[in-house]
Amino acid sequence: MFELRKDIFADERDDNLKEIGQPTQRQDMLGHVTGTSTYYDDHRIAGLLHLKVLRSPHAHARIRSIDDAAAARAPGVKRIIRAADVPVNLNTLLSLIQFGKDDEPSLANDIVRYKGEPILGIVATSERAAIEALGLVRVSYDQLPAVFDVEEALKPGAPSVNATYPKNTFEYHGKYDHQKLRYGDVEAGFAQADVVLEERYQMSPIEHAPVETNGSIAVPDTNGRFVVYTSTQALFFSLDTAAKINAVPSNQLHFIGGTVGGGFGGKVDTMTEPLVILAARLTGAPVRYRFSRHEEMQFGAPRGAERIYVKDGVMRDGRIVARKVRAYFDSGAYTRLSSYAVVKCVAHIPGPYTIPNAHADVYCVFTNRTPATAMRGFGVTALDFALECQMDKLAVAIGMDPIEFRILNAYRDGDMKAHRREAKNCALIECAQVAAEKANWPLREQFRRMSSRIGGGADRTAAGVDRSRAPTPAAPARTAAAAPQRVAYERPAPPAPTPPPARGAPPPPPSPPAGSTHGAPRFSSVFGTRRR
Amino acid sequence: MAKHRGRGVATINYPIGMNLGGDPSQALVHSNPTGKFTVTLSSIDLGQGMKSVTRQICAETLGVPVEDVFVDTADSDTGPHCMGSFASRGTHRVGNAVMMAAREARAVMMEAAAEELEVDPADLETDGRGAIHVKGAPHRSIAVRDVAIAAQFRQGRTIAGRGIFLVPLSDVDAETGEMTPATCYAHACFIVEVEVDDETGDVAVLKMTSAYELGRALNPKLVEQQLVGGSWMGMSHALYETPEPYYPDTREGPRDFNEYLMPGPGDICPHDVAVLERPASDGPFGAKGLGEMCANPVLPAVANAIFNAVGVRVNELPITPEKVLRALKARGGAVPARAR
Amino acid sequence: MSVNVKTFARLADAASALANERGARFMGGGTVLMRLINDTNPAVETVVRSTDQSLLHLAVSSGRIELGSGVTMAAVLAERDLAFLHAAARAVGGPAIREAATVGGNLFARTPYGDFATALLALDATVTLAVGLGQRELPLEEFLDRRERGTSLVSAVAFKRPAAEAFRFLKVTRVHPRGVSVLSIAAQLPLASGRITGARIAFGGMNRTPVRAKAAERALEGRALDAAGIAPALAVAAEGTAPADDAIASAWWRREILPVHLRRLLIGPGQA
Amino acid sequence: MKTPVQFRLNGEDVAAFAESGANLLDVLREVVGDLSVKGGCWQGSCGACTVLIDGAPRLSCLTLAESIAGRSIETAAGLRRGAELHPLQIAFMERFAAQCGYCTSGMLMAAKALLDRNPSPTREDVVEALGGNICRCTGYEPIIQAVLDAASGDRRRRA
Repeated sequence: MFELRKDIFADERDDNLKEIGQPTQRQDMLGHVTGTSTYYDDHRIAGLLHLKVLRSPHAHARIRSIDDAAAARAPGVKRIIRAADVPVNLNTLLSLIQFGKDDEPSLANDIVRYKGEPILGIVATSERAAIEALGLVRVSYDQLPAVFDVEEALKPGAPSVNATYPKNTFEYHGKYDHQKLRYGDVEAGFAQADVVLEERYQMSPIEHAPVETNGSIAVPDTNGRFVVYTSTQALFFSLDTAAKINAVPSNQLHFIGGTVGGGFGGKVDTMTEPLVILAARLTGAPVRYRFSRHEEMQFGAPRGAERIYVKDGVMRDGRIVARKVRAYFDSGAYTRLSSYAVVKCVAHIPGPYTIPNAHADVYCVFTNRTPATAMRGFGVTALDFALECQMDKLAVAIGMDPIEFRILNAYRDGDMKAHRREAKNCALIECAQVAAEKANWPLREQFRRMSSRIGGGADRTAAGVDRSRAPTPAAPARTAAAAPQRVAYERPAPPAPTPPPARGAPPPPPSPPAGSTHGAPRFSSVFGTRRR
Repeated sequence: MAKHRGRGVATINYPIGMNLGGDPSQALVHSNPTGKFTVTLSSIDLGQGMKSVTRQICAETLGVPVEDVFVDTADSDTGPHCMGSFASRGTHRVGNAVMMAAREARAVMMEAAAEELEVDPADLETDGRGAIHVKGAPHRSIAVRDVAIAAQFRQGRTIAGRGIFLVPLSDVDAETGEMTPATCYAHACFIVEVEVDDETGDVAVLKMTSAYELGRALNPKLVEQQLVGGSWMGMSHALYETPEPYYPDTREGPRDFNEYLMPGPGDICPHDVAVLERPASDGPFGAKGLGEMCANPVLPAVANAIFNAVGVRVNELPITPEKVLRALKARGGAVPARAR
Repeated sequence: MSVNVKTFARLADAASALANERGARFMGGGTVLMRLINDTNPAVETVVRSTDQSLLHLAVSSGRIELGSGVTMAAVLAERDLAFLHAAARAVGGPAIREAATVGGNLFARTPYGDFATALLALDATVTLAVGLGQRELPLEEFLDRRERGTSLVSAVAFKRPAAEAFRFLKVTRVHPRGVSVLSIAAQLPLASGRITGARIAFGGMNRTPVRAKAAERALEGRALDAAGIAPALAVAAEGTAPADDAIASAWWRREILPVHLRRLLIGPGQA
Repeated sequence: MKTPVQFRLNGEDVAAFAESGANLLDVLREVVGDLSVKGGCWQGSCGACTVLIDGAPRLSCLTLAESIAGRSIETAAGLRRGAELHPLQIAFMERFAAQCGYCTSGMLMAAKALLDRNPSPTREDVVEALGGNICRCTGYEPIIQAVLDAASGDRRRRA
């Protein structure tokens, strides 16, 4: 069953619309049900060649030698692509927005850092011929010690995974091995708390498993350009990455995609486009590079696993007074997007609750496994799992109904969040009330009456909760539903040297820890290693 | 042997768009000479409905029927820049860019219509059915088709528009984590009922009840698709999926859809969904995004329901029956909590 | 180089080709071999097929049942007289796989696949091999024991029809309706005046091949089919099994739940 | 080495040269040019390539191309009759039973195999019929509903 609760927040909406809100049929549905939607591989191209790569059988090893002579002579082989053939053989995905340092080769140079890392490519007249030729390549390795556990990787003497980040952690702000969150005084909060609970949570890696695997086709076009049919989730992201690695002007590449057989984050990493373009350039022929299902499952980047420690302090009356998080994101051998997920995670702490004291240290850790990447809910899914399991345990610990406990602590409009921005447009309480009602989950009257809006939190006093620290609500600044294009954000850009007070001038959080550098010199970006 | 039922809950919010901003998207809108519009994007439709939702946004903004708009996606020669389809940014970022482009195109269309009708453009309105008329005087009307013909062949106007939406990149404070991570948030509460077999550890999901707040449901059918499909994926993450079953050990990784476990059509359950709309001030018609957060609350809700059913906590995903059974043995058997 | 496919009208010719060609494999329905070929598996150089109609032989009489090795799971499911085998046939893949997967092919399926073979093992089936121009019969148990060695061409299986209600099959899987076995159990439980005599129990997914649960069989001899009667069998059920850790389940979990599911198969889910 | 193979595809005679050992999926897509058939795994594990061979559902990736000589193949490209959509196609549209659309062709053919043999399936029958087909987007429920709708629509039309 599906229902739209138009009665809630009706006063904040203009529902006088014609096309918006209509259950209009999808523009692509007829194509889907007739099998005529055109995915990247639905182009018939004469003379197509096929690229497959040789993958490392070891999680960590030095390549001593590669003998591809027999492969080069194998039937159907048109070209062998070696690391030295890649024009710019070091990249990091977020280099386009100056996030992090180049750390990952397209083809491994001297060291392989995860099982499945590409070492060499073969272009042949069929996938079969390419795979048979790969079987003739002889590589000799010196195996190196490998590390697979995020906390092991941080211990002194752990094998160093990533040459760019030899300490096995991504570098934040040019000086830290983690991203910090400091708000209030978390230790004072624990001292005050009736119950303190610390727990460990371990996420699993997740494979995106789209039914269409990653792939692309590069076709030499007129005037030295290449048409690239691709399954990418991010067309220009992939185009610019491929142009950088191939050292060609971006306008030599004409990317066509847009109809993709599922992605879920697994088609951002541009795993096939750079090499397939290189293959087309080196052979002058159209080339396809398509992941097998086995490659997609094991060597296409998964969602990384996170290990999260949460320590909470809660009062018997239901107030959470402190939350401390220490988390390790398993990035695998290279950065890809995990560095970024860490920041997203930090911003999400302590969850959609108003907690006066919050503290977090979150690490992006390198291990000898398939590099991790974005996936549906990236950086947040893991934290939500940890925090919401924790919320359940806290409710049990103080004998409170778990939904009422959440409603009590839920953030309201005007509350100050731990990343020091005022909460607005909140709706957690209303969601909880509606879901409880639908599920016949009984809530006490006072919790049914609470609201996310300014003033709606007054009921928290009725529940015996001290809200004195919350900011005095300013007059609600309500903008029209159909908003102007440019929106005034709470914080001006470019950044000021000291953080300006947030709108509504809420008081600063209580007792910042001694030695707080709030207002200390700031870096031009989170990345610290911003490049030009 | 016994099977025990339990309910669990989770409440979550989710930031819309790339964390810290810095993620622009552009759109182009233009009319052909007979008043049919094309939206040109480089954005990707990977099933979430990008083509469909931007089509409705464009039609609403232009004031024309949705059939008169077609969206072309993902050609880097024709579509202007978009960061990509991820981070729940499509509806919000691309939707805003399309709105801006459609507004610009609409302004030209209204000027061209005004010239034909010999009135002030400010006195005109669209009827959403393919015509433009003088406010309060529907008989003084001109078809969008005739406006486009006039603009192209007589007036020399381009009924077209450009749009961009950008949340400027925000900094993060190294010491405190102070930042502007997102401009709006979607919300959800998820309740799930499970049944746990205390002899095998098997967990069956029996019923899902949810409320999601998304700013605005631009197309309720597309919303339903995401929420129903996303909750399946959340259940799958909670109980089944892993490419590394013995993590952090990397052995025995699945190679196919037989070994990579996901709930099949025989493992699903009814899902009762409610959608709330509290418009975001910077969303297109108030819309936020739901593509990612739809799955998130299911994971902890399932874990909490298992505790409610048999009294054990499994803090490691996926919550396989093996882990449940080990926890039950460590606990000395099922200890159901108070029924919910 | 492409795979060499050789198709023979006569089974005997296929058998001799299989015996004489290096790297030759016999293809039944293709569900195992085609995947290897698609993967460019170097172990498959030559594929031998046969269009011999005898492979599709399906004979059901009151006493004995013969199934040609080319009989598909779908064909088994279409045969009302084989209703006792339908659960085992349905345990193989989805509907499209069952249209291709054969009785013979299932005997070669690697653990944790091979649910139909598990059922045949509990039925004490004999396997007929095409050898040269002749045929050779051997018990399925012996065949499974040595199937990893050498190539053989199975032409048929045969077994005695079990007494009504005496045969039971259970597949444990995490994914429904189609999932790979965590384990499977087949049991033939002849009853004489309320006592079990000559029980045959086979486990799939608990060893490299389907295996007989001989300790449990012995423990059931002369016992009643009730909670007390089967208790000794449950206690020894896992004896001789050597399950693996794989992507589907761990060895530990397989061992733990084996007696639980055996009990449920024997006396129903509601009994303790 | 290539082997000639002749068969019927959606009612039309087709002749193609198939690489020895080639699977039907590759021959349909890359030799014959029927791109409505999708490949998701080439392992027989996803069902995206489901076609009908003489009315029975088969995974084209696990079907040796030369084994289908003289047989009749149906694919999603042959479902509609001219401009008229098959009831399953209509039901899939009405139920919004596709998102990325990549599994849809295989789902439609698996469903058609069921309805051709069993015009009045139960929900259980439908679940069983779709068991071999992976969908990563929809959560299956809309697809199950669409197949049930198509079946009951058929019943209505006959009545």
